Amino acid sequence: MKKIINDPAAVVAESLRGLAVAHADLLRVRDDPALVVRADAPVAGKVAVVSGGGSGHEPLHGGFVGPGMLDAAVPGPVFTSPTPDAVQGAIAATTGPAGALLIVKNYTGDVLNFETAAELAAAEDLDVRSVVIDDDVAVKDSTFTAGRRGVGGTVLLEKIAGAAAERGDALDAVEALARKAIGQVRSIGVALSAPTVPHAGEPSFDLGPDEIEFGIGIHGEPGRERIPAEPADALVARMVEAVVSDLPFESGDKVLLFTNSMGGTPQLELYLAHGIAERLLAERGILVERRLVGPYITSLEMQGISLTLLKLDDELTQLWDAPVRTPALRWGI
Amino acid sequence: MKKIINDPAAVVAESLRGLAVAHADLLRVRDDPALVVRADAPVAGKVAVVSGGGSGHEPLHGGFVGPGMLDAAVPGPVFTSPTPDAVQGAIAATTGPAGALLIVKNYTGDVLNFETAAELAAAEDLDVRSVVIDDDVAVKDSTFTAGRRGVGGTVLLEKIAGAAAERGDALDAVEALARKAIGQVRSIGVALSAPTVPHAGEPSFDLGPDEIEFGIGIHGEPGRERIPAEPADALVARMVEAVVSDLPFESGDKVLLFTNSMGGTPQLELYLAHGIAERLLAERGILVERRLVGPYITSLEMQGISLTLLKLDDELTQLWDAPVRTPALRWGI
Amino acid sequence: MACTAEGVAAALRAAAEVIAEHRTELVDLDRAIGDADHGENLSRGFTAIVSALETAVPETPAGVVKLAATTLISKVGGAAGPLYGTAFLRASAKLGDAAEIDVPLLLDALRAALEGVQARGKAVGGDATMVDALIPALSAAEGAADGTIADVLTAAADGADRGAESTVDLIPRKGRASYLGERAVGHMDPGARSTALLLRAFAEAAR
Amino acid sequence: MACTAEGVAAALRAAAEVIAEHRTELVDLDRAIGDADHGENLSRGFTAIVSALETAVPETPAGVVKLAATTLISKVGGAAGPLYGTAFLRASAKLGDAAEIDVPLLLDALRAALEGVQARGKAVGGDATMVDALIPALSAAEGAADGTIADVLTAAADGADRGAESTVDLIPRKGRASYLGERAVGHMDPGARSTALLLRAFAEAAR
Ligand SMILES: Nc1ncnc2c1ncn2[C@@H]1O[C@H](COP(=O)(O)OP(=O)(O)O)[C@@H](O)[C@H]1O
Ligand SMILES: Nc1ncnc2c1ncn2[C@@H]1O[C@H](COP(=O)(O)OP(=O)(O)O)[C@@H](O)[C@H]1O
Ligand SMILES: [Mg+2]
Ligand SMILES: [Mg+2]
Ligand SMILES: [Mg+2]
Ligand SMILES: [Mg+2]
Repeated sequence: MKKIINDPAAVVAESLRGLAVAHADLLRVRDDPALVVRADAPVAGKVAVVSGGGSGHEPLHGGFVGPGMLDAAVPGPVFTSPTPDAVQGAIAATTGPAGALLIVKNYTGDVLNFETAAELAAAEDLDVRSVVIDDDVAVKDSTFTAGRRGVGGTVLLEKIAGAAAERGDALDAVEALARKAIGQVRSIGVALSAPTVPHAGEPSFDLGPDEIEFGIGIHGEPGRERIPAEPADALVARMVEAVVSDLPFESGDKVLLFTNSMGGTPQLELYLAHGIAERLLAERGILVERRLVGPYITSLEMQGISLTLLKLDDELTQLWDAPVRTPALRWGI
Repeated sequence: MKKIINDPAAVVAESLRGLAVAHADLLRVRDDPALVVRADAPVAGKVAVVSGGGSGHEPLHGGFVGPGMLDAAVPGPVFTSPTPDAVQGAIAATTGPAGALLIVKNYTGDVLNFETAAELAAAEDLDVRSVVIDDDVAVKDSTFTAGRRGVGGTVLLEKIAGAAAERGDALDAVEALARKAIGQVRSIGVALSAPTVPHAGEPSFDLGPDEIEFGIGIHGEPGRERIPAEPADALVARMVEAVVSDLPFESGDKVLLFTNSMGGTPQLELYLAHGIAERLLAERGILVERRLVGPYITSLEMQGISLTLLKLDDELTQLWDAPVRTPALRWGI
Repeated sequence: MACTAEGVAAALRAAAEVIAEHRTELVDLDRAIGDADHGENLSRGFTAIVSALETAVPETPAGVVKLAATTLISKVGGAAGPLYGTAFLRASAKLGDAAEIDVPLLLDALRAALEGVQARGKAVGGDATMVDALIPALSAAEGAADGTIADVLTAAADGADRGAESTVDLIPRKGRASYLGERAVGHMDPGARSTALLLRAFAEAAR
Repeated sequence: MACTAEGVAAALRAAAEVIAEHRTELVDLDRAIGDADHGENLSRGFTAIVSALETAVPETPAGVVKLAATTLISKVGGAAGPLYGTAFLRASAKLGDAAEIDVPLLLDALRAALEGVQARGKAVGGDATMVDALIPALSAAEGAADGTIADVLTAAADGADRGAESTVDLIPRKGRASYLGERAVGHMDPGARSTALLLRAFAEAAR
């Protein structure tokens, strides 16, 4: 393992120090437990939007802290959900009478730890709600699994809920919008290589020189199947089919298309894939009205991409377009 | 080689198609020769700022086309400088009586091809100037080499020259500012792994499991020396020393610190390195007043980082802060 | 060793050593079917327990177990943190203010631990989780109820070993390994393995 | 084959085949000390020359060589594009309106090509570039001035081969390989190798 780190156990804390100094205008970092909090938190009268999860998916979540998006992010150790007291700390730092919305990705660890934190907050008479995002179509949603994972849709959800909170929506409304967005977003990911977790020191899985993991999760957990490498046209078509057929998205639907790099994909390939996805959606009569292309929810240095489709209506489009100012997403301000 | 591509020969064209459809509000892509041109070009009365070079360094240069930065980018094949007629096409699409500034990275191919284009433009009575950026301290600048390479400083230069042109500076002034910036910017890069050029199909160099290439170029050309892997503190200290001692940057100097990912570096590591660099600069009394952290000038999927320091004065700071709206850099609008 | 507060503390210290020794093994098991952090998570948690016990050892066994529970909850994270945390928390509640744990109390605590894990994680036997180590551990412990504390814990550890072994052939239905479906067959569940390691460490400490 | 416009076109087509055959070799040479594109660049350029000649073969040798020059300049890019482009452009200027190239004209053209490369790229002999193939190629050609066109080109190709071989031991001072300094020693310069391949292809075509 070759990495630009000192001690594997200190990676998250040291990286957060860099984030803090690079974006002191937007956020503050607290130690032990680690938290990333909006510089002007708590914002009076505003619903707090809080998310978090294991580290290694940057810019998710700390890179989305700032006006128009998250009030706080709770970074756990690499690929490990943070603990309830860390989540509680984020709630305490951001939440007033308007309450808070917790955005939780559907992984057993995240759900259990955020659940506990929400219980503890309720005991302190704070109005804290949770939504669980599970947009990954790679996993069968059945009683035989832990349910679908939360992946690319999380980024869009954080933007939309953050915009709703920023414009002054009450907690009921922010929660309802978040649930609507969760109902209308679907994702699929593929991996060409495995990430290496610093404390593990070895790639998280072995992939042959001509193999692609189809339906990868953001922790390098395998998905649907291992397929032979194939040209981009075929691979992206397979991904589009998986996502579109799931909701399903239909001709005439207006959508946001989010083409995400898993971390190690050259931007040249990312835009190439994005162009193919746009063409395939156009062929199906699906109208791409907004797009996001870049590394926004990653799995360390993993090579691969994910595609996320969010069905838009006027309100979601307006919330997407609303000003945002965070380290990783910025427009309008 | 596993890549999300169809045909190696079509990678650049297909990727540009994705860029065009993702950012139709900002830019247009033309084919054969490939060009990325500001959507509202030519902007009447404005000096055109044009850059380009081999592809594979995205978002450089096409991702910097838009208000406040480049009027056009000329993408060559992967790692291969574009031809004079492509550069000429970019000049023709953007340049009026106010003239154009060509930003050229110091590589033999780029210099020769842009030089030829500038001669051809002069023959058509266009006022076209070139500046050559050579900020890479890894290479000895002597008659025994092709001179220093243009690397990370290019991003900062394009922003500064673009801002000067956008606010209405005349060509003389834009050129002078560009030359000033070139004089005050220095960079160094390291690689932990090699990029794989699509048409080559194999990594551009072989690096042992415990080796780091110190002073790497952005095409995977080797630099100063191959060193054993070392902790981030030591590696970043070595990089800071190389850059600071070159200009030299001195206690009391105000600087912009640009911590760049070469493409495949996890953001967790990138911010970790950035934090160390800030600390080391503070220890030297160098004042980091602006910063940029992210993958802005890359070498496909190469793992590694570069550090760039630009000495600031009020005017450069103001130009850096000026609004910019491009696919990869955006603020203030 | 008597099952006083100090005895329980000693057992936890012994467990911390065992977890540290098996850190890589647990990471590798998790790498195969999960996300390569189980050993790291637990060793972070048990290291913290040892530090907490250095500051002060609570007066009752229940106090010590509760300290372990809250430390695991606040240091481990992931799925294992809340699950083990709940197990220890429920066990400590059973222990009341007893100065020493006897066999009936131990069995009550083990039962409470299993119930706690199942209440939180909703896994049943056969889902290929730590529950598959805890169920046979409990029934083996109950079968050894005539013996000493050490006999009961040894039986529990033996049961947990068999249970962990049984997860190799199961299709996981809970936690991260469930995404793998049939591709997880042939791999031992890391949490079941760590449960067996912990019970073995407790049994050895009780000798 | 007579050195008419058609003969020159045939030589260029033959060169295109040789470059295509050696594409990987040239990429690999460039991968070792540059950026792994020289073979790709030249094969793109010569493929374009062949296409251009399919549309129409200019009437004079000078016209054909000029078409090659402009095609290389507009298709190759990198360092090699302008350098080879300039070489062909200067050569074509020397050829004037001759209907057929004879030996003195060929030598003039070769001289002009070398001068053009040196004017553009500022490399001298010993810098480990294509110039190190062109210099011995020219002097060998001059030494064979009594022979046929084929003899002259064969001598040039032999000289270029020796020159390319000589770059293995040199420390590069121009182009991308110069960044490597002493670490480039032991590797042949890709541009010197492609020069030798082109001259050999022309020599074979002239038989
Ligand atoms: N719902 C559940 N019920 C019981 N045990 C579970 C459940 N989900 C996961 N586990 C256990 O947790 C272990 C994984 O723990 P760990 O790797 O630390 O957390 P994570 O899966 O969040 O990375 C699994 O091996 C399994 O034994
Ligand atoms: N200044 C120069 N003068 C002469 N030849 C040069 C010079 N610079 C580079 N070359 C030649 O160009 C070759 C590299 O061509 P190519 O790989 O196509 O371009 P690039 O170096 O831009 O990638 C080198 O092997 C060398 O022979
Ligand atoms: Mg985990
Ligand atoms: Mg090149
Ligand atoms: Mg795990
Ligand atoms: Mg080259």
